[in-house]
Amino acid sequence: MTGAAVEIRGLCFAYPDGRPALQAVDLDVGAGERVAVLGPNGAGKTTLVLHLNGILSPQAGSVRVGGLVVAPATQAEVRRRVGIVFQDPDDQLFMPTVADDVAFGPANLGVEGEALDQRVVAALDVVGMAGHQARAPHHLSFGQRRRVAVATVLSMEPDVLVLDEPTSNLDPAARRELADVLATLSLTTLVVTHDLPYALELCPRSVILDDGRIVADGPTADLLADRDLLAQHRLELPRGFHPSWR
Amino acid sequence: MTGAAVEIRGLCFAYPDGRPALQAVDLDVGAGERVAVLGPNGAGKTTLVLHLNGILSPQAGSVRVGGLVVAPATQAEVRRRVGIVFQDPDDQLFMPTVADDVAFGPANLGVEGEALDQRVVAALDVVGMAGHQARAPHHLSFGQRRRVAVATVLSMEPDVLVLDEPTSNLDPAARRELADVLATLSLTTLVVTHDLPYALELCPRSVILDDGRIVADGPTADLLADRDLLAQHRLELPRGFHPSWR
Amino acid sequence: MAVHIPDGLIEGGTSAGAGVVAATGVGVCLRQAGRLLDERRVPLAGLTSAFIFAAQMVNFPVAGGTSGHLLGGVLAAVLVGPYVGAVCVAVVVVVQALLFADGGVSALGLNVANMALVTPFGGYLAFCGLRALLPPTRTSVAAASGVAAGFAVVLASLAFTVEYAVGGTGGASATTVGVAMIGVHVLIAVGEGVITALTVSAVLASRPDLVWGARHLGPDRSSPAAALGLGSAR
Amino acid sequence: MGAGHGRTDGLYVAGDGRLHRLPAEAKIVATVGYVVAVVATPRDAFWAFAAHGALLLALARAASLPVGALVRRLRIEVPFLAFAVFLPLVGTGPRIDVVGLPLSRAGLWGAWTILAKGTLGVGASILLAATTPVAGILGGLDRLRLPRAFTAIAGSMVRYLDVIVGEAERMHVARQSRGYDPRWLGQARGAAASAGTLFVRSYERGERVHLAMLARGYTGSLPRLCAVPATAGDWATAALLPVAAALVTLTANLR
Repeated sequence: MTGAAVEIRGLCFAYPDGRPALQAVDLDVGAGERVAVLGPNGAGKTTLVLHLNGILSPQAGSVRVGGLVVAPATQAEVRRRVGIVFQDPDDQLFMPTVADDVAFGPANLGVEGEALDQRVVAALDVVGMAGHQARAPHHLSFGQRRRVAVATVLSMEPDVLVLDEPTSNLDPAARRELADVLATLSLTTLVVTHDLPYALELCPRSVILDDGRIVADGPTADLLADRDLLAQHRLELPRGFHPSWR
Repeated sequence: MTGAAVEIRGLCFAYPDGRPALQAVDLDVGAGERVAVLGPNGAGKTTLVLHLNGILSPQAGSVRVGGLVVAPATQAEVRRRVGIVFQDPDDQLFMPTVADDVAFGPANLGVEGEALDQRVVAALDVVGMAGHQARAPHHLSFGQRRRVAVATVLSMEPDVLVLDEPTSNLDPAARRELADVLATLSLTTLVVTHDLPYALELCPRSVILDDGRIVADGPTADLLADRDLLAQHRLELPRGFHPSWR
Repeated sequence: MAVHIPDGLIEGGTSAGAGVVAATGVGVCLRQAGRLLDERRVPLAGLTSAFIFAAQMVNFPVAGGTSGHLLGGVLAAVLVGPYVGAVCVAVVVVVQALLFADGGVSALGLNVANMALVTPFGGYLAFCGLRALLPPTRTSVAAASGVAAGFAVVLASLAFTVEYAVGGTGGASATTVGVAMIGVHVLIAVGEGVITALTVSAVLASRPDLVWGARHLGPDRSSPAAALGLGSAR
Repeated sequence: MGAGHGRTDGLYVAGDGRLHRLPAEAKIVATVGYVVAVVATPRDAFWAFAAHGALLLALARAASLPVGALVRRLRIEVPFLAFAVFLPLVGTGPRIDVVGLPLSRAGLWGAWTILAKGTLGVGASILLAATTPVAGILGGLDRLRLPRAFTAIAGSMVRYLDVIVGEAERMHVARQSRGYDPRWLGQARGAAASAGTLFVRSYERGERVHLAMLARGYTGSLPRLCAVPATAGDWATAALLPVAAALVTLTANLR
């Protein structure tokens, strides 16, 4: 793959009641890049995510993934290329066992038999959940469910990985384990979050989304050092935290 | 009130399958004190919380609130004295309007008419949600719902306020607003959390609960400065955070 | 007997006949549900079934320390429509029989027929009739669903009496059993009706767009999820 | 409270015996066959009911199931025991005196029938549920050609049972914590409001689950879960129970 993995141009979307959710969003993410999309709740982060694989369709502007325009006709291929890990792992794990869940995506792509099993094993291995195939999701800890949710997407061998609030409800140990997993992946990754320290740890670059617009784009450490910018967009670092203190 | 607001002595509790959840917990919290209970998921934090107002009954040991032993006979009074704000505000808010929800507790205590209305107004005022009486909780933002959840408990005029993971899923602005509200209250407060920076900000004193035991008790800044202690109990500060940096 | 019929109460032939009726009825409902809900049917119907199961565990006080629990057939029909509602209740009944040993395996057809067909459809018809007589307001919808839920409980006890008259093995006359069953169920019906009405009214207060039986009141776009248009997402 | 045994596990007791390993579809059919034989047993053939019960006990022993726990599960019967008690009081025909109470002969027989056949039926269902994991039962129904949509909805329901029941329980605790202790139906508003909220939460979760399915390429047909279907040998093994029960019933009827 060459050039931008994700190319968003002039993307607009309004809710049915007319309130704008996204207003002319432009964003390029290079192949292999890891970018955080920061913003307060209600900024339009989730709406943006749902455009990346065509669950929502742009009302104006366009989204391209690896050069392919996201549109109803390309839907199947786009959904293979872009894997989304949703905020609540219970929404993502809907099959009776871990193995069935991790197999769901590739099975929809037509993968079967031995090849399917291999995908399941490989994806679980990456997230450190090898050997848990036969378990039911409700027997896993919350942190384990989050990592299995990542595996359900990795098994589709996506080009772009999108994580929506990956740290919500995680305790410090589970947070660390997930960061360790994500750091080993060499995929193009978008981390949509309001957890600023996590963004700093994982993503060299960040954009700030507020009120449906990209209002800042730059190295994460620089953005987080700009307290005024953060405050303007209802973001702030926890007290006691300093981005230059590593 | 004089002396300890909460006195826990030798509290033991095991799950129905025999696994111990709490093992001889001793804890004194002075009137007006603000204490954080830190610990990873599965440490027994929520089980401890549910003993404070008699939802769970001790299998050994005792809990006293303002000198009153928590027992079935004292249940009604204990539940007035101890207000619990649960982790997920959606578990706590179930009435059609904000006003109904905030009135629910005091109405169960027999408060009615003018006095009830006053309690609702006063509680919403404290959490900065005055004027939202008629709205459906469902239509509020997550941060607003959390603050209304606090109001549903404050309207019972409790002596002790217990918050279970108050920051989970909050974005930075909502987190700040909640901290500002909590800092104005002069109630005895227990904050049960794995959000260490928040504990440092709100609570001068912390205890660490792990595997059903209190394993440390001291000034929050001291506990958080002890990286080995934290690591032993699956706690860690976010990278870039330092407890002495204010 | 606001609960499942056990094995051995109704003789085999009648049970088998009820099984055929139940299977046919649920089959028709599945086809209709598929037409109404397309591919979203699976998670939405599954979650609704889980809700019905959980709602049946909510105890409410009846009087003097005794408590009853919701059956939920009419509640399901009013919330998600009679076809999807019937399928959801049928799933609950089958899962209860096979996973929790609640209700006899040989009486499964009878239980599905009574709880998943007679109750939701009988109740929904009554609901539609009442709704037509009342002014088009949310209060009317809640009240109609409550009365219909109570009526459907009595109807279910009537259905049981008919089944007992055809194939009962109890040694008491169908009239005696019928009078007693209906008498007891009138009491249960009051609880079912009150809880159903209050529950529907609570849903109407926060997400009126989710109440199938209130569609005639017009679209509501005030709630955030409806606003996101996720309901129609592809 | 807290973690532990999930509700979604039904009555399943982990094990590795022959009965546990039999494919679910064979066990479901065997259970139905057994119950039909029990229901067809003449009510006065007491020895036959004893024999039917012995078959279940033998299987429970063979599968190393904790018999005490299974017997406790029988309390699910209590509601229809009430009906059984009622029959001798109102039954028709000649009456006999039992400790001073004139009870109907036919009603007594009715009560006995419900007690015996109902208990054996529940016992058989418990045995099935205790030796078959939930996913197995659903897969078995699928292989027995129940409509795909039906088993898929059942699977989705079972998956989310713990989630939804957990929410219901947490809401219950939150109500109690604010002093809710209703004594009569008029105070049920709090509980009903929670039920309404629970429905909205369930429905919205259904919508989110649907989105998550779409995001992974779901187009409306669920991929078939792979599982090994029952072999002729499995069917033959499973048939032992209903065949034995049928022989008992046949003998009782011939007498």
